[in-house]
Amino acid sequence: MAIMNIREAIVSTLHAEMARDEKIIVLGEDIVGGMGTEGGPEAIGGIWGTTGGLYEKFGGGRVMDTPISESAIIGAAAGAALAGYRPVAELMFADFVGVSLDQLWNQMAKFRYMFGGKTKCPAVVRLIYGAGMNAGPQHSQSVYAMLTSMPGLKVVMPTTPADAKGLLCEALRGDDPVMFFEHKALYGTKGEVPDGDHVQPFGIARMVREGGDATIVTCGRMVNFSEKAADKLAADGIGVDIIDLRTTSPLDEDAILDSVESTGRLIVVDESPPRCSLASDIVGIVAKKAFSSLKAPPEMVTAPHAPIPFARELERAWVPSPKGIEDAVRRTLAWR
Amino acid sequence: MAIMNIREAIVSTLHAEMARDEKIIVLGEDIVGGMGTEGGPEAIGGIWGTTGGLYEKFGGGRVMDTPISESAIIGAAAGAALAGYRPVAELMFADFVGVSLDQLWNQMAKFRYMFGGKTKCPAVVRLIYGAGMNAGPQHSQSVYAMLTSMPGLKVVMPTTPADAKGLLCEALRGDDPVMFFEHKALYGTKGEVPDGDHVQPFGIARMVREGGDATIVTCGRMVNFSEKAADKLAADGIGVDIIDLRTTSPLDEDAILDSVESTGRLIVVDESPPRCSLASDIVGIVAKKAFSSLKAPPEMVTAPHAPIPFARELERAWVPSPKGIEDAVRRTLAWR
Amino acid sequence: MSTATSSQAPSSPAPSSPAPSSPAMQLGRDALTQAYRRMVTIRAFEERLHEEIKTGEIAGFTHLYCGQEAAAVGVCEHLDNADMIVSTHRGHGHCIAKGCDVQGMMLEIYGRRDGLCKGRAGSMHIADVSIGMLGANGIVGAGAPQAVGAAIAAKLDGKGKVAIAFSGDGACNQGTTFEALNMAVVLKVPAIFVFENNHYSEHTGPAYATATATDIAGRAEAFGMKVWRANGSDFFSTYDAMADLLDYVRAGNGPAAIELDTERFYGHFEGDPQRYRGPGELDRLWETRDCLKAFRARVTEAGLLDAATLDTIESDVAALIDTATKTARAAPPPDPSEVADDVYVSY
Amino acid sequence: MSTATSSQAPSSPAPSSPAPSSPAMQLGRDALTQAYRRMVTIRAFEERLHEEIKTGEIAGFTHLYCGQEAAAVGVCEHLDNADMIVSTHRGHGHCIAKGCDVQGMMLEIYGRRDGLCKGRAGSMHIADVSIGMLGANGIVGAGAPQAVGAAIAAKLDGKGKVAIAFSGDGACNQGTTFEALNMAVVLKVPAIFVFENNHYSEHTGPAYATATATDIAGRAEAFGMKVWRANGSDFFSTYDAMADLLDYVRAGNGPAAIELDTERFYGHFEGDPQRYRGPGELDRLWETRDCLKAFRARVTEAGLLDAATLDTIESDVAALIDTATKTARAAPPPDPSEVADDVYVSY
Ligand SMILES: Cc1ncc(C[n+]2csc(CCOP(=O)(O)OP(=O)(O)O)c2C)c(N)n1
Ligand SMILES: Cc1ncc(C[n+]2csc(CCOP(=O)(O)OP(=O)(O)O)c2C)c(N)n1
Ligand SMILES: [Mg+2]
Ligand SMILES: [Mg+2]
Repeated sequence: MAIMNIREAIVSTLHAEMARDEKIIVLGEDIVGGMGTEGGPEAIGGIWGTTGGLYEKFGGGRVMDTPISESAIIGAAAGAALAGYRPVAELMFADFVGVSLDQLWNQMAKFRYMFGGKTKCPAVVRLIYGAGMNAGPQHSQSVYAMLTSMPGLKVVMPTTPADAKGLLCEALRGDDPVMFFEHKALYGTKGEVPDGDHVQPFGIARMVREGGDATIVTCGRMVNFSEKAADKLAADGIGVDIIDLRTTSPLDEDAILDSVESTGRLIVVDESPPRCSLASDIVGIVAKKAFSSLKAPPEMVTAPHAPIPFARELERAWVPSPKGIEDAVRRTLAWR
Repeated sequence: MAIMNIREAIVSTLHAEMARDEKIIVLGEDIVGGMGTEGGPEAIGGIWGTTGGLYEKFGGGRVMDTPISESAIIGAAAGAALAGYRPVAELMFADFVGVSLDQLWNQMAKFRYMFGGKTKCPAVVRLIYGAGMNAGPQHSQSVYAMLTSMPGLKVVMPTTPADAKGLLCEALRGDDPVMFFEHKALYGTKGEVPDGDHVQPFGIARMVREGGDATIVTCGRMVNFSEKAADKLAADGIGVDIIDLRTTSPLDEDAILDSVESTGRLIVVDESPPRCSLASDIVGIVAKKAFSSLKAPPEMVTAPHAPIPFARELERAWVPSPKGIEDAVRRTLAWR
Repeated sequence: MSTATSSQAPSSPAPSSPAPSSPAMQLGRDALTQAYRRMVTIRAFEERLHEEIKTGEIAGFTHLYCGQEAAAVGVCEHLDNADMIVSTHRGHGHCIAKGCDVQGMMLEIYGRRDGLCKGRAGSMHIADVSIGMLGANGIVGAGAPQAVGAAIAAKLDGKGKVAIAFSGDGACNQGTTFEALNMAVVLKVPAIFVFENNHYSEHTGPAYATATATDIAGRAEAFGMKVWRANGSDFFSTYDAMADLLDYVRAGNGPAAIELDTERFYGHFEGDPQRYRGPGELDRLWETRDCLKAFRARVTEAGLLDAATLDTIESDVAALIDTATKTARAAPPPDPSEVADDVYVSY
Repeated sequence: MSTATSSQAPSSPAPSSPAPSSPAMQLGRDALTQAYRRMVTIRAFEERLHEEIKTGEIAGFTHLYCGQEAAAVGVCEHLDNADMIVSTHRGHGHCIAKGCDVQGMMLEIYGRRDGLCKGRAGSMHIADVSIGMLGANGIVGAGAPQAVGAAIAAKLDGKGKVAIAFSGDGACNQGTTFEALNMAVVLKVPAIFVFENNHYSEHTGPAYATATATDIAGRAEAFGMKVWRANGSDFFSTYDAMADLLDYVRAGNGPAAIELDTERFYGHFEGDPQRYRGPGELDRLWETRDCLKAFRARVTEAGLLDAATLDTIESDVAALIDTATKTARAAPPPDPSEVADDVYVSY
């Protein structure tokens, strides 16, 4: 067991997996940093520090800095995957699915089905997402709901360094396209990471804590916010189950339903606007499959139906807050 | 009152509105048809027959055939709208949001909010969508959930010729970006259309029929399928309310909640895969706001979590069926 | 404008007279026979579809390749299964030229269970990755970036293989195509961009929708790519230019592009009224730009193959297509219960 | 390669000596004073931000325009409020050159309630549509198609107005930029594409990421567009080339493009360690490519303005920026309860 943060877990896992499997290649904008400059390759080593040293270790053949051409980046990943490689493409900001959606949605997601189940497209797309850095309306969005809705894609969101390693290994060893979401505000999160091989299968949620009075289902940075709320509630003797989904596609329905069947109260916390969201997705599943267990109206703690504003005070108001989560839990428990 | 089909309602409304307001301009691929050929402009007059005669009547300055460049088409619409015009851009197939999403989502949807509420972007994007023509995985999708989730966009889908006229007029006279969905399998639907001015405000659902035993909430082609199911049920003395949403953003929550409060039973029918869908969106809202009225688990009749296959037998199996809707209604009524 | 001597100006409709050292004219009997068989197979396949579609048995949109056979075959006769191609919505010709099973294709277009893609793809998405056919594509311009990725794979494999993206004149207005051209040069991968200029983008002429209609190759050139131009309605012109181009690319010089001037003989899709065509345009095209006629004239005049041999090929192919069609008509549909199979390898 | 004589080869770093008939040299005292004031305002604004950001008071990503002032001002001094521009993530200079209120901008970057965009935009999305500034943009390449749309509007208005898209050397690899270039030619609209080649795309040199790094204008040319080239670090070179370009575009000849060779004097964003720069690179750039120094030398040598006048402008601007900054620091934040206002005109 080593202690490291999520950033370190990702870069070390990429190093280890690329050494293990020579079919793994990496491409993206400024993932090497310094190409074509006096400073030279690795002068910077990736905007997010998640690809540092890869170029030096594995060379320009397998680690490719690209022009600003997201459609071509994702399209190239799709083509390389069809051709037998395991590309890892980086979208510097998840918001850039706007300029590359077709290759994700109409291409790599559909190849296997559309081509009669005779091929596979083992591409991993790393999307850096989420609010919290005042990056404004076009650099802060959580686009996982959109991609979760798309058959053919798997959607993954680690919240701990151990899961970052485990889920990335699973992504790199599986045979389906994986949307690997990295929350920019969680890169510094520290924790223990198992040494050697550590693979975390998809579709298995993480029970963050068990309290029994209510069920909080969430993912990404909202897991931490939910824990903050839970601490406050614990002080009043209220215990909540917190479920970190880890992957939204596939989804661990059993973990959600089991908890709700015992607590009867559901709160979904989702860092995105409310409409057609992951929050409503979970509520829909529970309302259908655990109807008679529900003792109170399910709560959805989401952002408002608005873009993500820049100013600190506004962004803070946009992102669901620990207080908002706490209030929602108290509402469900107070409901008669 | 004139009898016409949806295709005719759209083309005649475009003609009338362009004559009324010279700021309205139209652009898209092959919307004129025949440009740069011996046959000449209007040789075809639009793939869907919804833009016929516009070029002849209003000229190439206001009716622009474009290259195959969806990002530039939507981006140009965004820019022209900021500059004081009312562009109507056509996406020949809604699936092409894949190659134009950024201009819809990160640009026109966000301008007003992002720029401090000091500007407006009155662009109308016509998206031809839906399954039923065996157009296959990349030409049959219903992408309204994705766009409904995006703050700043309005999402509209007429199911009758009268609504096609009324909603299009509202779109062309309003000041926000509107995603105007036209179901390719509904173009031939005939009905009465009010003469002269006819504006249908957004956010007001259409009560297709009132039956009182259960509430079917749906939109687009699924309205017809729901009516087929309702006819079958009526034969057994089962009466359902059918709500045609007309617009999914804004959403007529009151119409939904009022009906569910009286029936206690909800069935949402949605021509798309289940995850983060409009179906779960509606169920989420109802479970939260009409919890105690619900007498049975809400039913979501959707397509499977799979791309849309080509073959007749497979596409038919993918699209929700009248039989599937009927069964869902019977399930909710049978629930104890 | 080309940095390579082009064996044919794109605008001239007449088949070119091959260079004295024409690699195509050096081809042996078997190679020539196979090339002709492939072109005839595409022609027969498409013309049969044109008839079958009238019966209403075939669903969806079908885009016929008929008229452009020399382009697909002139390119693909240089390839083996380890070379890869990505195709377009008008993909039947590319599939057949790359070696897709004709019976499997016909079953697919009929939407049958045993189709090459189990009836899920139809005409617009036929693929057989096992032989390097990475898929027809319904999204115009989507293939080019995928060819760059396949070319990255080919470069890493180091066996001198290439990845080819077929695109139309209309597709060269799509941003993805430009991104791919630039990225291929930046990464110096063996990607080849074949632009089949058939002078129509749906119902629009390139003179309107493509700012530089008469010179699509020039766009690739602006990215610092070496380009070729040839007559895509003439097997010999296309084959020769591709021989030269492939020597350059397989040698590791990076990507290249070629513009092939050709014609489509049917509508954009089956059902297209084609009112955008000029009077007598189609008759003139069939008369002057039929690659089969040109091939027959060339090889018989040069005494490379005799008419009887060509006739036999045609009757053999006719029989093959007839069987494929009858089999497809009689074949069982897919099982609706399998509608959601194969979405993932594991889920 | 340019179809227009370029007043400066893009590669050469030295400020150009203006053509004898230099329109810029013909400018009156007031015009020259205003141009210098605008350039100095941008410089002072950016250098103050560079200091303010160190205090941690300013949130988010900030991309400084410092070094490229002559480009924005050399272009925008030709425009009035009815001409429109769309900008990039590096938009402060374009905003100031187009006439955005500096106080409002500073308030916006500080994320204050009374900012030009109510604190929702920050540095990356400043806009004032009322004066033809259609917005800075966080999505590289998104502006070019919007300029085509604005140019459609300008053409329909028929008042000889233009729409200008500023783009960087990196943005010219984005598909949307190419689509816009092609569509502008096809629709023959008064769109102008200004490519500011500052030799870096984030931490990458164009020699790597842009296949034709040394000739971005050539890409526009490949779409059949007339192009110009000028020294974007020299007001006179840029102003003169734009005078010529605008005569052409305002006359209704369709779109045009210009490549401006320039330099950025700070990091890609504030906080950028800039390890990709060569030893002494920044000192050399400040020494040889400072547009303010060049302007001062030019006008004083030519006796158009005296040093004292320029000094006064600088001290006036310094005071203006100081006030704007202090006001912004002290200004009230937005009201969190308004987080979801203004999403729609009506909903
Ligand atoms: C992204 C996208 N836009 C538009 C279409 C509709 N469409 C299908 S084929 C076509 C014309 C393509 O022209 P070209 O590239 O010349 O190919 P050709 O049909 O001539 O073979 C268009 C506009 C599409 N399928 N995909
Ligand atoms: C679509 C998109 N891709 C990537 C980025 C991240 N990014 C922001 S600025 C930039 C470099 C732009 O370079 P250039 O166009 O030369 O402009 P400059 O920064 O030099 O002014 C990149 C890659 C982005 N904002 N948008
Ligand atoms: Mg064509
Ligand atoms: Mg730059």
